[in-house]
Amino acid sequence: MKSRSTNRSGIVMRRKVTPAGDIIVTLLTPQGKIKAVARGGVRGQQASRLNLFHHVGVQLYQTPQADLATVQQSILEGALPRLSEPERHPYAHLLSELADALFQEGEFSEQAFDLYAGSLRGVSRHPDPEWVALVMSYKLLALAGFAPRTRHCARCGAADPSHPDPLGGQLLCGACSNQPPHPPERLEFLREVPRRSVRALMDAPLMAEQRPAVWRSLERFVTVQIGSVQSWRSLVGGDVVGA
Amino acid sequence: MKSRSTNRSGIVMRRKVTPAGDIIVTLLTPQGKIKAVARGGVRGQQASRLNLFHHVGVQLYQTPQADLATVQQSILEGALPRLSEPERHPYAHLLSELADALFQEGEFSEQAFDLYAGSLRGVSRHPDPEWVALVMSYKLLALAGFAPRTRHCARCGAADPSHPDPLGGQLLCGACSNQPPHPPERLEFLREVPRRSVRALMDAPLMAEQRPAVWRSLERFVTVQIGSVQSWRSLVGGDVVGA
Amino acid sequence: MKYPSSLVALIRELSRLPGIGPKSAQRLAFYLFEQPREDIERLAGSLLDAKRELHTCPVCFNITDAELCDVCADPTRMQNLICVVEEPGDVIAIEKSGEYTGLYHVLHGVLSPMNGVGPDKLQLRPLLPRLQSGIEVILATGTTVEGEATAMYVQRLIEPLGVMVSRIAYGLPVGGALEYADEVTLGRALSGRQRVSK
Amino acid sequence: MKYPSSLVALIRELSRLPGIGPKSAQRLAFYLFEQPREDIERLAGSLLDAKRELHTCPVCFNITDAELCDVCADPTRMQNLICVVEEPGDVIAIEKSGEYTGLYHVLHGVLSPMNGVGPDKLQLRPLLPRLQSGIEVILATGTTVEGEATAMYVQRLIEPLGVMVSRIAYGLPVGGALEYADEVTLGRALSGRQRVSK
Amino acid sequence: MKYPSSLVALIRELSRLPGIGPKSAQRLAFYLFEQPREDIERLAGSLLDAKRELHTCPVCFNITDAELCDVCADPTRMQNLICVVEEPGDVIAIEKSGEYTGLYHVLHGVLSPMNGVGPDKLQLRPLLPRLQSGIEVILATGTTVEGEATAMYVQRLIEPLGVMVSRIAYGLPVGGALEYADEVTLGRALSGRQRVSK
Amino acid sequence: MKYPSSLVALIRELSRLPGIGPKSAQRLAFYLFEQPREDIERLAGSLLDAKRELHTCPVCFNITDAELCDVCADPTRMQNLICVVEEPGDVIAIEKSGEYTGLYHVLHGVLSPMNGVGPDKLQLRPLLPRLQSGIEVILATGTTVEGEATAMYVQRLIEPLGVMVSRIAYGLPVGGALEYADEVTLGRALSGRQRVSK
Ligand SMILES: [Zn+2]
Ligand SMILES: [Zn+2]
Ligand SMILES: [Zn+2]
Ligand SMILES: [Zn+2]
Ligand SMILES: [Zn+2]
Ligand SMILES: [Zn+2]
Repeated sequence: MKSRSTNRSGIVMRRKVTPAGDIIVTLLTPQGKIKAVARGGVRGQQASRLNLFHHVGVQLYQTPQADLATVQQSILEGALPRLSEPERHPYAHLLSELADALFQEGEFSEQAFDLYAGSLRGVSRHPDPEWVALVMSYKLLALAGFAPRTRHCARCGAADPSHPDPLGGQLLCGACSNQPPHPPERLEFLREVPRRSVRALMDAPLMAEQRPAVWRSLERFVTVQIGSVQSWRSLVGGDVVGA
Repeated sequence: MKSRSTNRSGIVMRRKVTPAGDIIVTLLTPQGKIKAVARGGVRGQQASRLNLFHHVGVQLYQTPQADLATVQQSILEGALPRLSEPERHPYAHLLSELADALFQEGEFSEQAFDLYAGSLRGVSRHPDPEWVALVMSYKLLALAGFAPRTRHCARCGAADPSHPDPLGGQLLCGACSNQPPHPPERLEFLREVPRRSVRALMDAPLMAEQRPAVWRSLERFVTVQIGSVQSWRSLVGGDVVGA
Repeated sequence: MKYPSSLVALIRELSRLPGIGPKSAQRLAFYLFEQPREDIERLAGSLLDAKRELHTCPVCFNITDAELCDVCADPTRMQNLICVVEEPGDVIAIEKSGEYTGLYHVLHGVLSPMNGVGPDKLQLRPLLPRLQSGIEVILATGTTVEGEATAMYVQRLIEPLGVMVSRIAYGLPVGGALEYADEVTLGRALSGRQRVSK
Repeated sequence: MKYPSSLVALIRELSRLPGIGPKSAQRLAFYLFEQPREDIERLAGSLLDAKRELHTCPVCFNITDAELCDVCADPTRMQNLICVVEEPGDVIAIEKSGEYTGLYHVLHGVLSPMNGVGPDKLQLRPLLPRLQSGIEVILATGTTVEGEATAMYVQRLIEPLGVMVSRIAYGLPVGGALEYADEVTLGRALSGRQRVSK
Repeated sequence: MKYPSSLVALIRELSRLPGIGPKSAQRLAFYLFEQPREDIERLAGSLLDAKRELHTCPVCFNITDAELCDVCADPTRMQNLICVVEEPGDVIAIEKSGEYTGLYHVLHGVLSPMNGVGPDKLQLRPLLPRLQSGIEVILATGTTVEGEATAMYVQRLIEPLGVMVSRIAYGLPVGGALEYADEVTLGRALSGRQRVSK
Repeated sequence: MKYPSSLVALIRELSRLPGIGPKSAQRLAFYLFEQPREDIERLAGSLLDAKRELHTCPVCFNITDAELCDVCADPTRMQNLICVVEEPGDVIAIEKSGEYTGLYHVLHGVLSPMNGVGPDKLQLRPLLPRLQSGIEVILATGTTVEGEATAMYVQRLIEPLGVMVSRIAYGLPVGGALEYADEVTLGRALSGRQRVSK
C-alpha cells in the first residue's frame, strides 16, 4: 500500500506565517529539503514546535493535487534557545540562508543535514559563534561543490596566489591584484578550509582582526557563485562585510 | 485520555464551498447536528463523499481554538443519487432545510436522525415523492414539538374546527374563518398526521387536487412557527404553495 | 482605545469578502496600510475598472468587456456545440483544457431550493432561442447533487426541442488511485466504462 | 529518565504503521496502557487471527478466510464479467458502490519498474485460464501512470485471447466542481461525454 | 459480498483506537494483511508485553516495568521537588523539555464531577505521605477548567502540611504571535511578566 | 479565448494580496463581478480612504488618523509603562485583553537577518528619547525565535539607560492541556512557575 503520509525529521530553516494563519516551513532533512504547510498552525501547538531552527519530527501528507505537503503532526526533537541571543542570532540566519540556497528539494544528503545541524549547535554553544559561522559557511559551500579556487590565481591561473580577490572572493596572484597579500595565517585558513576537518579548524581560530577580510572574501564568493544573501547586512558590527 | 478526534456518522444537510476551496458541511447525526469544515476538501476525494444528502462516516478533530471541527477523514455509508431528479430534488431540499431549522447542535436525537434519513430515502425511492415530503414534513415538525393545533380552533378555542387557517396554517372554526371547510379526507389528514404512523399515512395518500391546500397550511404553519424557509419557492409547480 | 474609523471601515469591507474571516481581514488591512500608495490606488482602480467595464455577454452570459464575448465573436468556434456551465469561471477552466472548440452558455448558478435558487434565477430562458436541430448541448454543470439536478432539469427542458443532449463523463480523475476514489465515483466509473479492445 | 523498554517497543511498533505519526504512536501507547487487559488481548488476538485465517482466494486473489472468496463462491454473480483491480481494498471499494455484480481479479500491485515490480510480480498468469470468449474484462486499475501502464499491459496480453476489454471511465469525480478539476481530467470528461437524450 | 469475519473483527478493533478514523482502520487492516507473519507477531507481542509488564510506580504512579519507576529510583534527582501532573504522558513531555530534575506524582485524571471523577478517583491520598517541610510541590495540571480546579483542590489539601506550593506559569506558548493569542492568555502573559533587567 | 483585460488586471491585483493564491483570486474576482456597483465602490473607497487618512503616530508608531494616536493622546493611561510590540495588530490584541493601561511602542517588524531586517529597519531609535528613569518597558514581542532575538536586542540597547525591563510571561495558554503543550513551552512554564502558597 502506498501511503500518502511519511514521517520525516529535520530542522526548520525558514518559517513564514500567512495571513490565514498557516505556517509554511522549509525543513532540511537527511532526505533532502522539504517545504510544507501546517494549516491553521499558528493557532495550535504546531506554532511552538515549528519554530525557526527547531529540530522536529513531522508527519507529512501529500496529495497529487496539492503542491505543498501538509504537516499533520510534529514533535520536537531538539531546540537551541540560545540562538536568539544577539551575538548568535545573525549567524544562525546566515547559515540557514546559505543551506537553503545550497541544497535542493529531492536531494538526499545525510551529510548536508549533519553539517547544517552541527553548525547550528556550534553557533548556539560555542563561546566564539563568529568563528563557528565562518568555518561552517565554508564547509557548507564545499559540501555543495562550491570551494573557492586557492591553488591557482582565479584570474590568470598562476600557481600559489596569496592576494585577495576583491570581486570574486577567491585568491589572486600579485600581478592580478592591486591589494597587499593576505597575512600568512589568514592565507593558510583560506587555502586549507575545504580540506581540513572542522575540529582542526575550530582548534585554530584566526585572531579577531584577521576575520573581516575573510568575511569579505566569503561574501564576494557567495554573491558571485550563489547569489544575493540577505543575512550579510545583519552580521555583527554591520560593516565588517562588504565594506 | 481525552481525544480530540471523534468518529460520527450522519447525513449532509447543507454544503458550502468557500473561495479557498474548503467544504463546510452541516451533518445531522444521532448525536445531534454538527457543523464541520473539510479544509481544501474541494480538491480531494472528500468532495465526493461530502456531497449533499450523502450518509457519511467522518472523523472530526476539534481544538479549543477553532470554532469549527475539522473533517479529517470520511467514508461513504449511503448515497441516494435519485434525489437529483427534478421531481424529487426540491423535496429533499425542503426536508433538509426543515430539519436544519428544527434540530439544534448538541441535541442528541436518534429519532430525529432516523426520521430525517427515512424521509430522504422515501423521497428518493417512492413513486409519489410529493406525498412522502408532505407527510414527513409534518412528522419532523411533530418530533421537534411543533404540531399544529387541530382539536380546537386556533383563534377562539372552539372544539372540532374544520376550516382552513389562512394565516397560521392550523384549523379554525366556522365562525373564525371566512373560507369553506376542508373536505373530509383532507381534514382527517390534517387532524391525524401527528398521531398516525408514517406507514398508515403513506398507505392513504390524499388525491393530488387535495394537496395544494395542505401545502399552503404547512407553509403558513412553518412560516409562523419556525420562520422563513427558502425551499417553498421551488416546489413543483412553483405556485402550489403560498399562492 | 478607539480604532481609527477608516481602519474600522476597511476591516469591515474586507471581512465581507467570501472566505476572509475577521482575523484575516484585520491582517489584510494592516498589510495594506504598509504598502505604497500607488499599489493601493492600483488595487482600488482595478476594482472600479472591472466593475465598470465588465458585463455579461448578451448571447452566452460569459463575462466580457466587449459587445459580444470573445467566444461568441469568434466565427471559427464550432457553432453547433453549446456547453452549458454553472459559472464564468468554468469557461476559463474548460478553455484551459484546450480540448473544446464550441460555444458556451453560462447559467450563473445551480438549482438550490434551500438557498432560494429556482429555475427563474438562472439564465435558462435565453438558452432556448439558441437551440435548433443539429445542435449538441453538453451539460457541463458540476457533479454535485445540485449540478446533477440542474443538468437533469435542463435536459427535460430542451430535449423536446429536438437537440442532442450529452453529459460530461463521470469517472476517475486522471492520476487517481482507486483506493482514494470514493464509492459513488467508482460505481459511475464502472458503469460508464469504455470498450478498448477491437 | 529512561522509558520502560516494553513501552518503547510498543511505541516503535505502532509508529511503523502507515498513517500513524510519532505523536499518535505515543498517545496510542498510553491509551492502551489504561485499557483493561481483555481489550488489549482482543486487539492482539484480532491481529493474530486475521494473519492466521486470511489468505488470498486461489481463483481471484481477493482476501478470504474460506476456500474460495465470497465473490467466487457466489453463483449468482455474473460469471462473464471480470474486473481487474490493483489491491484487495479496491474490491471492497467497488462492492460498496453497489453497482457491480461480476467477478474480480486482484493483481496485488501495479507495474513499476523503478520499484522493481515487473509483470512476474503481479498475479497476472492466473488470470489467463479464467478468460474465454464471451467474457468482458474491465480494467479497473488506477488512473495513475503506473495504473495506466498496467491496464495497457493487461490489454495487450489478453486481447489476442478474444475477450472484450474495457476501461473504467475517466472524468469528473462525483461532487466535483469544474473549476477545481485539473485540465487533463476536464478534457477527458468533455471528450468522454455521454449522450443522454434519446 | 460478505467480508471475512476476522477481517471485519480486525477493522472493528482498529477503529476503536483513538485518532484512527474509519478509513485508516480499513487501510491499516489491508496493510497488515500484506506484512510478513513475524511483523504481525511482533506487533501483537509488543501489545501483550506492554500490558503484562507495565504497571504504575507505587510511589509516584508513573508507568514503569520495574519495582520503582526510573525517576523514583534515581538518587540524583532533586528529592525536594515534586511535580504533580495529570497523566503519565505528561511525565514524558516534561522529561523531554530537559528542564526538570525533580520527582513526579501522577494523578491519573482530573476532577470532573460531570464525568463522575471526584477526588477519590485520583491518586491523591498517596501524595500526602510524600510531603514534608522543605518540599516544593509544583502543580502542573493543565490550564483547562478541570486542570485548574484540580490544582486548586490539591493546593488546599496540602498547604496546611507546610509545603511550598507553586503553579506552572501561564503565558504565551513558545513560537506564539500576540495577535493569535486569546485575550485571557494575553492578559495573563502581561500581568505575569518577569523582570529581565538587573 | 482572450480574457477581458480588466478582469485579468483585477485577478492579478488580488493575487498580490498575502494569502490569496491565484485560484482564490480568480474566484474572488468573479464574486466581485456579481456584486452591486455600490458595494464595489464602497470597498474601493475604503481602501483609498484608509490609505489617505491613516499614518503612524509620531510618538509610538501605532496606526492613527489623528495627530497623536488614541493611546498617546489619553492622559489617563499610565505614562510610566511602555509596552514594545512588533506590529500595530498587537496593540489591538492587547487592548482587547483589557488588562493593560500603559503606553505602546510599535517596532513595525522583528529582527530577521535572512529576510533582510536588521535593527535599522525597525522603529528602534525613536524609542530611546521616550525612556527615562522610573519607566518600565515591557518587551511584548512574540515568542518566536525572532521575537525573542528582538526582545533581547532591545533589552541590551535600553538597559544601560536605567529603565526597568520586563518580558511577557512564557507558559501554558489558558485552557491548555499539558499533553498538547510542546516540550519547550512546558520547560518554560515549569521554570517560570509562580508560588501560590503563603
Ligand atoms: Zn593572476
Ligand atoms: Zn374560532
Ligand atoms: Zn458570449
Ligand atoms: Zn475469489
Ligand atoms: Zn515513581
Ligand atoms: Zn501613539
